[in-house]
Amino acid sequence: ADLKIGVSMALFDDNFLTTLRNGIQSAAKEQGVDVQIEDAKNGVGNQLNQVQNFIASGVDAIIINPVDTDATLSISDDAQAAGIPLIYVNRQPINVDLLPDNQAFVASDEKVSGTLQTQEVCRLLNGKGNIVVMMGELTNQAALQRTQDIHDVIATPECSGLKVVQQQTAEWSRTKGSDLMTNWIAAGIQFDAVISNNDEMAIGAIQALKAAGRSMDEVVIAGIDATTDGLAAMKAGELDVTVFQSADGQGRGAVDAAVKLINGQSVDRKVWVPFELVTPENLNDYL
Amino acid sequence: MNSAAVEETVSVNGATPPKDHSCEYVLEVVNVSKGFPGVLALDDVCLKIRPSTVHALMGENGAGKSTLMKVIAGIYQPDSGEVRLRGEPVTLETPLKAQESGIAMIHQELLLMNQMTVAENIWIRREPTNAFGFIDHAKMARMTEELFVRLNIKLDPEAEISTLSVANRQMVEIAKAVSFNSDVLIMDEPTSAITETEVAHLFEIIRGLRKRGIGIVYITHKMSELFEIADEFSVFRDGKYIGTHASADVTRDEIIRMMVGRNVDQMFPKEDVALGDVLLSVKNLTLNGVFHDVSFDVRAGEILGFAGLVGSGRSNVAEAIFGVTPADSGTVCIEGEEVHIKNPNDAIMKGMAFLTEDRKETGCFLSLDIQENIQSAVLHEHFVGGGGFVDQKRLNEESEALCRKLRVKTPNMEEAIENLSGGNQQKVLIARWLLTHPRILILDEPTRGIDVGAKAEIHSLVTKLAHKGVAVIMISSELPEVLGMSDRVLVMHEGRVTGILDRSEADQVSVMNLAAQ
Amino acid sequence: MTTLDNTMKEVNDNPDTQKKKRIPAEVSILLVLIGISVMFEILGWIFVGQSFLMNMSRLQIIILQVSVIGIIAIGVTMVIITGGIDLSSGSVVAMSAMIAATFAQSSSWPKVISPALTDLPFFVPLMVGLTVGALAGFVNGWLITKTRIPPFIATLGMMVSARGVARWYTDGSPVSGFTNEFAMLGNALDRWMPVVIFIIVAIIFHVVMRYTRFGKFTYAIGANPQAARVSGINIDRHLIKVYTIAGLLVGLAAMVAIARIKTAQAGMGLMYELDAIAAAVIGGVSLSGGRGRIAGTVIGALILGVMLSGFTFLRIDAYYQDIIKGAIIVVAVIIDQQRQNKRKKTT
Amino acid sequence: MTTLDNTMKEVNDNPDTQKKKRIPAEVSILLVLIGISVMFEILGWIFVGQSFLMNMSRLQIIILQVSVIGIIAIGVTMVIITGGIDLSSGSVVAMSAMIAATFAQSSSWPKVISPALTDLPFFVPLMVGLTVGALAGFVNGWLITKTRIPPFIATLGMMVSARGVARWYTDGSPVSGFTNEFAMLGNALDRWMPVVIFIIVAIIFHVVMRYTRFGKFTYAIGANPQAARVSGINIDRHLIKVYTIAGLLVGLAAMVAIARIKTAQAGMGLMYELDAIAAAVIGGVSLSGGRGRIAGTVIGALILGVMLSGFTFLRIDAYYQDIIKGAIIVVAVIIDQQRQNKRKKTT
Ligand SMILES: Nc1ncnc2c1ncn2[C@@H]1O[C@H](COP(=O)(O)OP(=O)(O)OP(=O)(O)O)[C@@H](O)[C@H]1O
Ligand SMILES: Nc1ncnc2c1ncn2[C@@H]1O[C@H](COP(=O)(O)OP(=O)(O)OP(=O)(O)O)[C@@H](O)[C@H]1O
Ligand SMILES: [Mg+2]
Ligand SMILES: [Mg+2]
Repeated sequence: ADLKIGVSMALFDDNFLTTLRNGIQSAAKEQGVDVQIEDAKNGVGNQLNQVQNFIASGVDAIIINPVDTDATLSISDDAQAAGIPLIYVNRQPINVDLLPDNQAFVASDEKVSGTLQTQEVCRLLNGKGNIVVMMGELTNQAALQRTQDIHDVIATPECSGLKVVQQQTAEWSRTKGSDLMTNWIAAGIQFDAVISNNDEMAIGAIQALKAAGRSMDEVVIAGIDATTDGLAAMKAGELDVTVFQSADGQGRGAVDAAVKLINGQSVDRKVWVPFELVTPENLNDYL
Repeated sequence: MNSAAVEETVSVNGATPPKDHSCEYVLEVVNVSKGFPGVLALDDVCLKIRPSTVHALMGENGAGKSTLMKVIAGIYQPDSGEVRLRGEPVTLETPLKAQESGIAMIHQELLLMNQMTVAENIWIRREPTNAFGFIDHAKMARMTEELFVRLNIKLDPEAEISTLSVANRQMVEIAKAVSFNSDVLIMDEPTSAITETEVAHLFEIIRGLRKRGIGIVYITHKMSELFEIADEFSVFRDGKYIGTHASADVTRDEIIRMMVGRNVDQMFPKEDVALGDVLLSVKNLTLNGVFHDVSFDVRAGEILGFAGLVGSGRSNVAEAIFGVTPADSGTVCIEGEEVHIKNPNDAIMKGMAFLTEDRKETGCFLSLDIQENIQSAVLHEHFVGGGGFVDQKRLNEESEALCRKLRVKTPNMEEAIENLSGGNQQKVLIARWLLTHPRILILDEPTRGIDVGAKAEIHSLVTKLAHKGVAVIMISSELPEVLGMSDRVLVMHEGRVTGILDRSEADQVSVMNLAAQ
Repeated sequence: MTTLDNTMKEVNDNPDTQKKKRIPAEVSILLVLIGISVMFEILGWIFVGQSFLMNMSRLQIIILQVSVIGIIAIGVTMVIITGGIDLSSGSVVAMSAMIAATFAQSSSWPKVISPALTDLPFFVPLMVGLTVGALAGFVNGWLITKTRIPPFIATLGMMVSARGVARWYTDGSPVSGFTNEFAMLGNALDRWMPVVIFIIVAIIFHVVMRYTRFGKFTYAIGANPQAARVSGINIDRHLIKVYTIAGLLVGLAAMVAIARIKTAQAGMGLMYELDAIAAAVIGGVSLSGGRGRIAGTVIGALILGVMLSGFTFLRIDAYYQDIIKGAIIVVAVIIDQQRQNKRKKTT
Repeated sequence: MTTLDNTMKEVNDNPDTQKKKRIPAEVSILLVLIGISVMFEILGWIFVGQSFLMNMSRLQIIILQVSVIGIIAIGVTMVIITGGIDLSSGSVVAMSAMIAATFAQSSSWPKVISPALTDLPFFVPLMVGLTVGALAGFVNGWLITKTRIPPFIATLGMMVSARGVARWYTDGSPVSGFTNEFAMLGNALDRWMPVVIFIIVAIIFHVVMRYTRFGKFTYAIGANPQAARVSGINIDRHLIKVYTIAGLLVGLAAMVAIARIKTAQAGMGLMYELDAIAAAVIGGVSLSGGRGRIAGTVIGALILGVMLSGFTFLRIDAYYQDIIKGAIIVVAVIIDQQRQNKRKKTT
């Protein structure tokens, strides 16, 4: 019979995770695997319930996009007790180094994303200038890591001329990003670059800046994700930097790893799908 | 309250020893004043209640009777003055304090927890508990039954209040108040929702309580009750205390004069009106399980009275004709033409108006002001122009004229109807229906809770309307009113019409015979 | 005939007392708004060294960011006045937005959902959005009146279902790349467009609620549905109308929102229903029905907007923002209530 | 409407007919639960070739996943019976969880928040969680009774503020690494512990609501606050108690939740308030107050659980799950209402 894989996504309402989900779906179709994808709606409890429901239904493998990377112990234990292979995707579980043989982690290394982004901004500003930072949801590991990356890069000697003058959350959202930027402009904050934890907030910032009559040439805008909207903004000369995280690649990687584990083959404990810097120069590769 | 105290209250059914009468007055109110925004409801009033006495309070609507009682029951705090119990000044900050001091009250408006059972309502806060502190439902039911046996009330203690008729709810209130075994029992218009049979029953209960030494304050607008049950009475007018007399010493007209400050010539100003054609004709109207085969005609200019015991189905017939609860079968004709009335809107369009019997539930929009309350039934009419815009100016003028005619007592037309006394609310609702200029007017208990002066005014108004050719159906549980006002009297019993009497042949005896079969 | 004269006098309005009473209930909540603004102004000079209010672009953003919530709140106000509640607004925003957005795309966009439906005139997606919203509202109203389930449940069901539809419609992918014409709905008039739409809607419904039969029916039903029925009002029909209009306004709000941010996402509108209800209740609309005004709701929405901008202006940590926002909602309602009580007492 | 219709019902107060009425109202909603389960069973055999109900681990997960909501819903039931509402439950779950979690960590965990507070006995974090919850409930009750603002607003304010506190407490980082002792709260008894706690709480409050004065007062206040007041009930004091207990139960639910999932997050508990209210209302608790039972709420919670598991079991697309879930909430309440009406009519 067909192989059955249960997938629990942290959240459906997220553009990046939607691409990832689509990657899982198409990879599954190609491999003739039957996937059932559930939405944990950002609730750790929901996710645990879904995993237990999968186990009760007897799936062959489980793919988890964890809501809370600290809460993966019970999930690993449950899957192991049931003898079902388990793949974590995109977000690194806390027990990543303790995973049993039939469990693995497929993702891109978040330490790279913010670093690539900030280094490029640093290069564009020649290592000197004021920066405003738009953070994602503060409960989100990626938001915290990407923000940390920014500060880490600024701490390096070649970028020590950069200064963070404002750092607030716009909760990953375009509307909130736009409102936040308008408020900054109204407050008279001076800056040379906007570093945003994702493209959506960066686009919000662009809209607000344009509305305030600011020229897009005099300010550097950096996002992460290389979403369709983000790439379009880059093509229009508005977004200067973004980082491509292969959501699709991660989705496929997760399905590949799951199928291998089901078939008794071995898989690396950590499977890295690389981040790639996107700038107007190499934009055409991603459109 | 501990269970010992419950035991004590339960023992009411046994032979309770008479109360200690060491004081001349159980309750004294001294120089109490109480104001509300815009009104001084009580202006330096005094009242003294003796034990073993039924003391009636009389006064027009809005005279301040209920307010005074609420001060005594700890619901309102007086602005000045004091209340004394057995000579001792007391402060009654809460209803609980008043209860514990021996004051119980039956409120003018029903105050019951509709979703709870009869027993739960009566014993709330005083439930019998077992050794573990849990409520003993069986015992509670038993206590209720004992109480009901003593008061001769036939109700299931486990029935939910919402399934009871208004009259039965009133009986529950009475039973609850009696169960406190208090020194002072206040009854604020307890008979406004019940008919003669229950009234007689209530009076029996009151006489029993009086024998046991309780001081009873009895508020009513019905003169006959005053002479039947009260030993003495006090009169209030416009928030002021007018005087106290023994009821044996005065005549009816004297009391009325004290109350309204003028003579009321005629209680039932019935005029003979030349009757026109049949306006409304009802044939074999039936609502399964509620009423059957109801047939009658009403002519232009005629007042058709509906008499019957509580629950005889009079209100249901009216509701069916008006489309509130359409009948299952039968026909209704207006001016000889059959009409199909499926909802009140249809009825209003056909020129009908219906004053319902339950002011609070189906009458008032409590959060809205007087104007809006009056105008709610005419928004389909010529007052509304294109685009649904309302001709507010004209409407306000007409509403105000009506209020003036009906002497609604209010500081202004924007007052919330919530703040009016019951009688004045009733007048506002009558104004609502007069504004529709109906051809057929159905009045269900139109003078419930209305003072004598206003009652006479409403009666003369109804007569005038009849004079103008309006057909009037008047349902009333007050037999004198029905007899005094009607051209003919229709009597119902258990959902059937048992007879239609002409004015000449209708009297107390003939109607009661038909009503009780 | 003394009493007669007395009563005449009493109805014969004493002009002084009448004038006093006519202070609209919104005044007290307006004072709350002014108080909060002044507080931010003072704190601004102390901590930021800037004026909070004397800044055109801040004023714009204050109104702009509440325009969408405000439009929704106007419909919600009517629903609450009838004694109901609408929990579905936020999800219906997402549903209307997703469906309409697929009719608003420009053919030049790389990821077009339905290639046959590109470059349509702006009123096509607009109509689609309004229709979807109105339909959702109609279903709410129909369920409430025909099956007699509480509005809380009917709209809770719609809240869950509409969110599902929004996600299902494009499998969760966002829809962007609108025609310029459509984007004008949220950006024309130097970005004041949403504000203008909000103001027009507010004025229309202010007039409707105060001067038309429709408005009077709405209040009557909320005040006492049984009495309203006996007064000849067709409650079911009216309630369906009210919920449908509320849904229509949600659809309109959704169109303004996506035109402004130039994308539609299945997750949008989260918690809008609560913000809209909060705006109405802060503005003095009584949750038990029968009481409230559009003007109050508009002021309530502005209070929310001032708060949001004020926090960012003062650079208050996001953590504290929520804590304080909750407190301010509560305090605003307390102040409003206290002032109203006092006014009642003094007249 | 209702009362007018009622007029027909009680044609005679014959005690015999009334005895029949004693079928508890929960029966009809129990039938809905059974109906839904049987439907999944049948669909299971048709589409999945498996039994839905004859699967111990599925039965466990059905109850397990609603235990937390169920515990909250019991408190919410009491609040709704008083005529109030509690929107803050979800956020208070997060707040209690975050604060208590910092007292529950094991010293062997790499990311300890307060090193001084590790390896404490399990009752320390438990007490902390209960206290935080009760305190939030107390504040709700205090605001509602002392400032007379509507429960909707007081608890909406708490909803926003408590979420802020939850985020602020550890700057948004999740807290994990609990002592084994504490984790037992959610995992002991072969993982049945949350279910056991849920059942015990349900039984306690079933008894409280039916057989104590506390329960009667709760119903009385919801049925008619004025009548309750003149009956000598101290409404303010009682309401504060009810909201405090509801908060305490939210705290307990939070402890069970974090012990089970072994982490506390500032974002947890989102929408729990709506699920809890839905469980209560599906279970026949009337949002206008005065009516409802704990048993009904428990069944309501189980319906939600069966639905969740059933969808996953039938492998229904996540998109459709929401759409159907919304519909089922509505249909469950409709069926319950219809059955109750019918029962009323036949007696
Ligand atoms: N809560 C209130 N707020 C404002 N005004 C009130 C309030 N209660 C009573 N009043 C006013 O106080 C006056 C006295 O009212 P009260 O109810 O005591 O009259 P009443 O003698 O009982 O009349 P009725 O016979 O109609 O019951 C009236 O003018 C009434 O409008
Ligand atoms: N609120 C109510 N709820 C349930 N049944 C009621 C209610 N009111 C009346 N009934 C019942 O309906 C039947 C007809 O009552 P209806 O009110 O028509 O009688 P009525 O003759 O007008 O009496 P009343 O003088 O009380 O108005 C009676 O059997 C009565 O017990
Ligand atoms: Mg009175
Ligand atoms: Mg009647």
